[in-house]
Amino acid sequence: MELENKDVLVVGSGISGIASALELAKAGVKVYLIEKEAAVGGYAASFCCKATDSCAKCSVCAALDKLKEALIHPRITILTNSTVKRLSGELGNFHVEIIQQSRYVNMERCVACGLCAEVCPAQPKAIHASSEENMPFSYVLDEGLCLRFKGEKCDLCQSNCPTKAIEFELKPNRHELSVGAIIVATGFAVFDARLKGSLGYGRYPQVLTGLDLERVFRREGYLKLSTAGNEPKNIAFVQCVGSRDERHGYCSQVCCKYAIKLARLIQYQNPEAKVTIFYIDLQTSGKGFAQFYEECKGSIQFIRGIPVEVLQTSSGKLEVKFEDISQGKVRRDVFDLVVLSVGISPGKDVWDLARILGINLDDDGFFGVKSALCSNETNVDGIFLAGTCQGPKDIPDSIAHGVAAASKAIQALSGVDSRRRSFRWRW
Amino acid sequence: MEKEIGIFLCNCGGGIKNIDFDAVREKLVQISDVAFVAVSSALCLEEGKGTIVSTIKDKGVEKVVIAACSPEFTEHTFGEVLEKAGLNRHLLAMANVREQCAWAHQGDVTKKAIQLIKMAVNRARLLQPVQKKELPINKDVLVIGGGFSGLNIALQLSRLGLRATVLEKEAVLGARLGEAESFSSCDMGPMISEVESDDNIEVLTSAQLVRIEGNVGNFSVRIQKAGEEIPRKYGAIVVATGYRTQLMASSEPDSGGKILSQAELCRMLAAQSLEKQPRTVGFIFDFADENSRFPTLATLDNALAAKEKWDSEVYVFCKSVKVDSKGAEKLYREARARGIVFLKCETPPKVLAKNGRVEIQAQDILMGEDTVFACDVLVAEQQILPAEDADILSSLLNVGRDSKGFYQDENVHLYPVALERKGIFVVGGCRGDLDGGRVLSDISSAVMSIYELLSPGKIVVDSEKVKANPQKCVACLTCFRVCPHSAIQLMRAENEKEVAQVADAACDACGICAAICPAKAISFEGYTDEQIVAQIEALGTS
Amino acid sequence: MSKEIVAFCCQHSAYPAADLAGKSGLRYAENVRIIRVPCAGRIDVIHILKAFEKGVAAVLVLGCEEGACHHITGNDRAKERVKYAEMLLKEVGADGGRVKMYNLSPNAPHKFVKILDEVSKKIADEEKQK
Amino acid sequence: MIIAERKLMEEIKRLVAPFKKVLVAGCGTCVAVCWAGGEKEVGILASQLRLARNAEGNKITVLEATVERQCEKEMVLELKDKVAEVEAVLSLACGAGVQTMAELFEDKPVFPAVNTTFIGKPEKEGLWTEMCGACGDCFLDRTGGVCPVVRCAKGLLNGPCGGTRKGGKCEIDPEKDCAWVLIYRRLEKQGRLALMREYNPPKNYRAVKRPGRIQAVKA
Repeated sequence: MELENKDVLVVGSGISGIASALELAKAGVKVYLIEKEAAVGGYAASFCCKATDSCAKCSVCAALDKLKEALIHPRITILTNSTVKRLSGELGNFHVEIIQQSRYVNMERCVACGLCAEVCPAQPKAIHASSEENMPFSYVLDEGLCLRFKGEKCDLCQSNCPTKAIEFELKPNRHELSVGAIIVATGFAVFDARLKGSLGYGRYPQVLTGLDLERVFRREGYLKLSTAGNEPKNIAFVQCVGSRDERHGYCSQVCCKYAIKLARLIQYQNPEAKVTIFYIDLQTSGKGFAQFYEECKGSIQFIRGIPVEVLQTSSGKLEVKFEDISQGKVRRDVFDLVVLSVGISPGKDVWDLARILGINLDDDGFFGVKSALCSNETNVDGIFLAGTCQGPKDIPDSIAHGVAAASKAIQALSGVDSRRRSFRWRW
Repeated sequence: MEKEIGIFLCNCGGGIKNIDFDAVREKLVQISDVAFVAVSSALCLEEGKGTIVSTIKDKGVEKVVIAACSPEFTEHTFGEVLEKAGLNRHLLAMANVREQCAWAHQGDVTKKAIQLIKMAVNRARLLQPVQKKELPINKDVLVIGGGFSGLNIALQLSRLGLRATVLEKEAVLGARLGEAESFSSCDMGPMISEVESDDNIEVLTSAQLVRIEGNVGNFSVRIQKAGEEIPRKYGAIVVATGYRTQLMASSEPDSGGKILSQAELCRMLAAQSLEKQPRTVGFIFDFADENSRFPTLATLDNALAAKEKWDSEVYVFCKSVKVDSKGAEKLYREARARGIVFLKCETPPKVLAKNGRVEIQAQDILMGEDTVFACDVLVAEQQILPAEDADILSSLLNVGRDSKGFYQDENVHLYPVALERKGIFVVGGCRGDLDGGRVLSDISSAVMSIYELLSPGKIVVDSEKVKANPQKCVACLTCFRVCPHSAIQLMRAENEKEVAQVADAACDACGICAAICPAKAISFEGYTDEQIVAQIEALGTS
Repeated sequence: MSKEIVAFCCQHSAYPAADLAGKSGLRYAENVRIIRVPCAGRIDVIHILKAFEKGVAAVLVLGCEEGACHHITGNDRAKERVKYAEMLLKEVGADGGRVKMYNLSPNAPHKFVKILDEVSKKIADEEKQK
Repeated sequence: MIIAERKLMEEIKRLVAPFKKVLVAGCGTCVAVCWAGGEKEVGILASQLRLARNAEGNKITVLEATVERQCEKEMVLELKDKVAEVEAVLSLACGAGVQTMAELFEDKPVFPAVNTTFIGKPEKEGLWTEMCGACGDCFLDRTGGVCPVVRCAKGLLNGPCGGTRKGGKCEIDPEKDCAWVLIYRRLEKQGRLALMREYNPPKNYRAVKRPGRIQAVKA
């Protein structure tokens, strides 16, 4: 039987949420896309391009294209600063209460001309574009930074706004949506490298995480470090930081790939740089990675064994203590820069979202699935999972998983009972 | 000269300070065929759009130039505004005076802004309307390959009301799974019966695709079955021909069936009674082919099963265990907990067959020196390869392959299941080595893309945006060979000479053909040679 | 009169990179004139020669990274055509080095700015020598 | 079809050096198919001429035109008024086109801008190879459809020459297939190897009077 309400709510506007929303919209479904931050795109759209003289197949630009396409699609309604408050009903007839925090800027009126930011006295600016690429296309007033919300009587931005888009009285408003299905695409949290105290992140400025390196390359385009001193000659990547350890019983799948791609980019930009990657098991599988790995197998030094300690030497360099398994002894090496390849951990607010939606978590802390065969369906009919909220994935897999979630939602909405087929699948 | 061009300038709410819009206005009004130059503060807001529609209507212009922010986000909305004002959306030329002029340079950039707008005016002067056209399409789907992916797609499509034809080269569906050729052993019985009983799905076994013409929405193919060719029409095609494995040639001659493939071991495990249960089992993987997940996953599964069923000693020789799949790390930990010995070696172990047993000489990095292990049964490394007929089928379909020979070019814009030809999708093992979860995602992605493409029953295309002029075309086939999307065919209209014809549905508007055509026969509306050169003509005059 | 640099920018990569350069406040030389094209593969030798006929200082063809072209072969064909144009220019005594092909991605505004600075510096040096 | 290749720029510049106004005439058939003289190449040559002369400070105006076939009188006459305007014509057509143009506009010099090379076919996009030498006495029936006169470096009628390299490659040019090996394999496939033993008499080139003339039966 065809369900009458065919609209779909997508929670989270990372690349898998965007992929689901885009596919559903192209198939004629009305989509509400809600995002808790002020900007859409999540992590994928914020990474850097790792191409040297040829593309490194990291899919960031493909994610960016889908994001731009979703922003102008007529059947997708984007609600930023919004979270799910309450849920009732079942497949085909969900009632969802959304709380949208106020941006204090009317998105229909804002033309992103930047005049408000120019006059804002707060340091750092309290009113700014939603992201560097300003997606969605409007500014946002940050309550925490704005002097007006700290008691000062300041309305410089409001008076200078040519299109009268800034309204301080905007209260958080409540949306009552009725949708046929829900796709959860809330993404992941980057493992906080401070939890591995012995590796020195947060203590030594030359210890960065993979995410910091991505941000440096995204902002500067080359390895420009805040610490003085010339280009780092000797760089170490430490794998499996926050993956495959006592509290994370899974491989985050992305760290070996981004470490090798960033290492290749560093060596391309600075041929004298020597890069060492410390690993347990090198994950070099996947589409398009074969000839890529052959190319840099020679130039990168791979050492089997994870460092246990990073200390700063008197000369300001970093001394890394590790057990070199192939030589069977403990060694210490000195590096200019140490990058901790941090892994994927479950999102921070998974607990309350799971409670609101009534979906359970698996023992790694990601959202649980009905059975290993359908990695999109949760224990609640009509609520589907997309992307890294169900488990670690790289960008192409997240996109595929998002599109698959859309496909399952469409099938559920057209009255299809996806009863289990009785067959045993082993990889 | 008849005044037919209207120019709208937008100072972005006053945000653009280093352009003197009045000076720009005086300069542009002097252009002979410009009817008016209107300066507005926010064209992208409702009131701005309102003024555009009203000004166009009462001034009766035919072409519109809008100098504002980047067309990337706004060309779409201004196109709709033109349509509201009764103009074709393609009669719009935009000049990017904000991101690429005002924000990009220090100091006064009025001169550059004037030049950018003149470039847009020169282009606008030559713009022609492009109409939308609806093409009826065929809603049936051809699925090539009757394995796990192919059958699953057919089932999910039939649930969405789309009819599918499954083409299987072998005489039986799902023949490949469970053979020595594959890794996974999966009891396909119930799924095959479900497919055969589904009246939305037509199964053609021992049948092969031999000819294909047309493009997305209207593929006409010829299927060879039992010696005769059946002509058929389809809207979309899915390639799901799976992968093939090749047992790495063991250095010793086969010593009495001791060296097996993963699937053969599966069958041994599944057999109820076994005359002699192997006491020690060895696995080797990740030496010749360091980029595949299947060997690791299959090894973990079979090793645990062997431990459980035969309680045999299990040795695994590998370089790196590929655990980048959901649940693989847990399986790896369980295997170690159950006493399965993992020996990580940098160099591949040597395999010697001696007195009825298989001896493996490996240099394990922990122990440091060569050690010899004797096993009753050894599962040698299997390399994952594309199906044998991949060459024939990919040239028949004219689709690209990646560096290891699997379907789908290694281009990130094609992931997950697209190919450079619209309407043809590639799913599962034939696209690369994918574990179970990824194959299932591929299947659902393909179903979604096909549903989105075929369910409306028609395709809305720009009619003749890229067009080959029959008079000028000398049928030299260059465009036919060059088009990356195979959107150009040689057509012979009745009693006319054979000329190139661009299929609007398949064309992706890249313009590669228009650039290379030696007879300048192909025009690409919006970016014709004249329109590009006209923009260059506006340079130099300050 | 500072001569212009014509930059044929692919709408999938170079054009958004130029926009992003503007949005993130990166400044670059003012004598650049960007012409938007659907793909670097749309640019033919005749467009490059016509630009030099107009007396521009340099012509740049900016396409997607190698292997990431939306139309698979667009940027490779553009590279071949730029080489052919360079040869044609040398044949007529013009400086073949004034036409160049670069690859960049939509989220690399600094690469866009670096390319333009590099090209304008090269032209400035050559002008000084003359 | 006829394959041609554009002349080098030095030669073309020398030809038009004395003139201020020239017409570049393209042909839309054979030379367009082999990328030598179609409308696109006309644009490129015209633009190169302007650039070259601007660099020398000796301006030139170049008109551009392309006709369907330059070896057809009626089609070439379409250029009548353009030729009248100019002092010389650069024709990108094959030899037949250049001479047809020269016959019709005898008062103006008509220069060839391409070298007509051979009758051939495209091996792949952008690469053309010679197939036929127009010897006027075709004996392809006896060589399984491979012409040794042109495709064998030595033009042997009773090859192969015994110097054939491994893999059936020509003695003189290692990349080129030896024509007679191709002939042998083709005949072998068709089971007509007996033809290899037959003696092919030397060709009587005198039989073909140059220039050739063919008179069709009056329809």
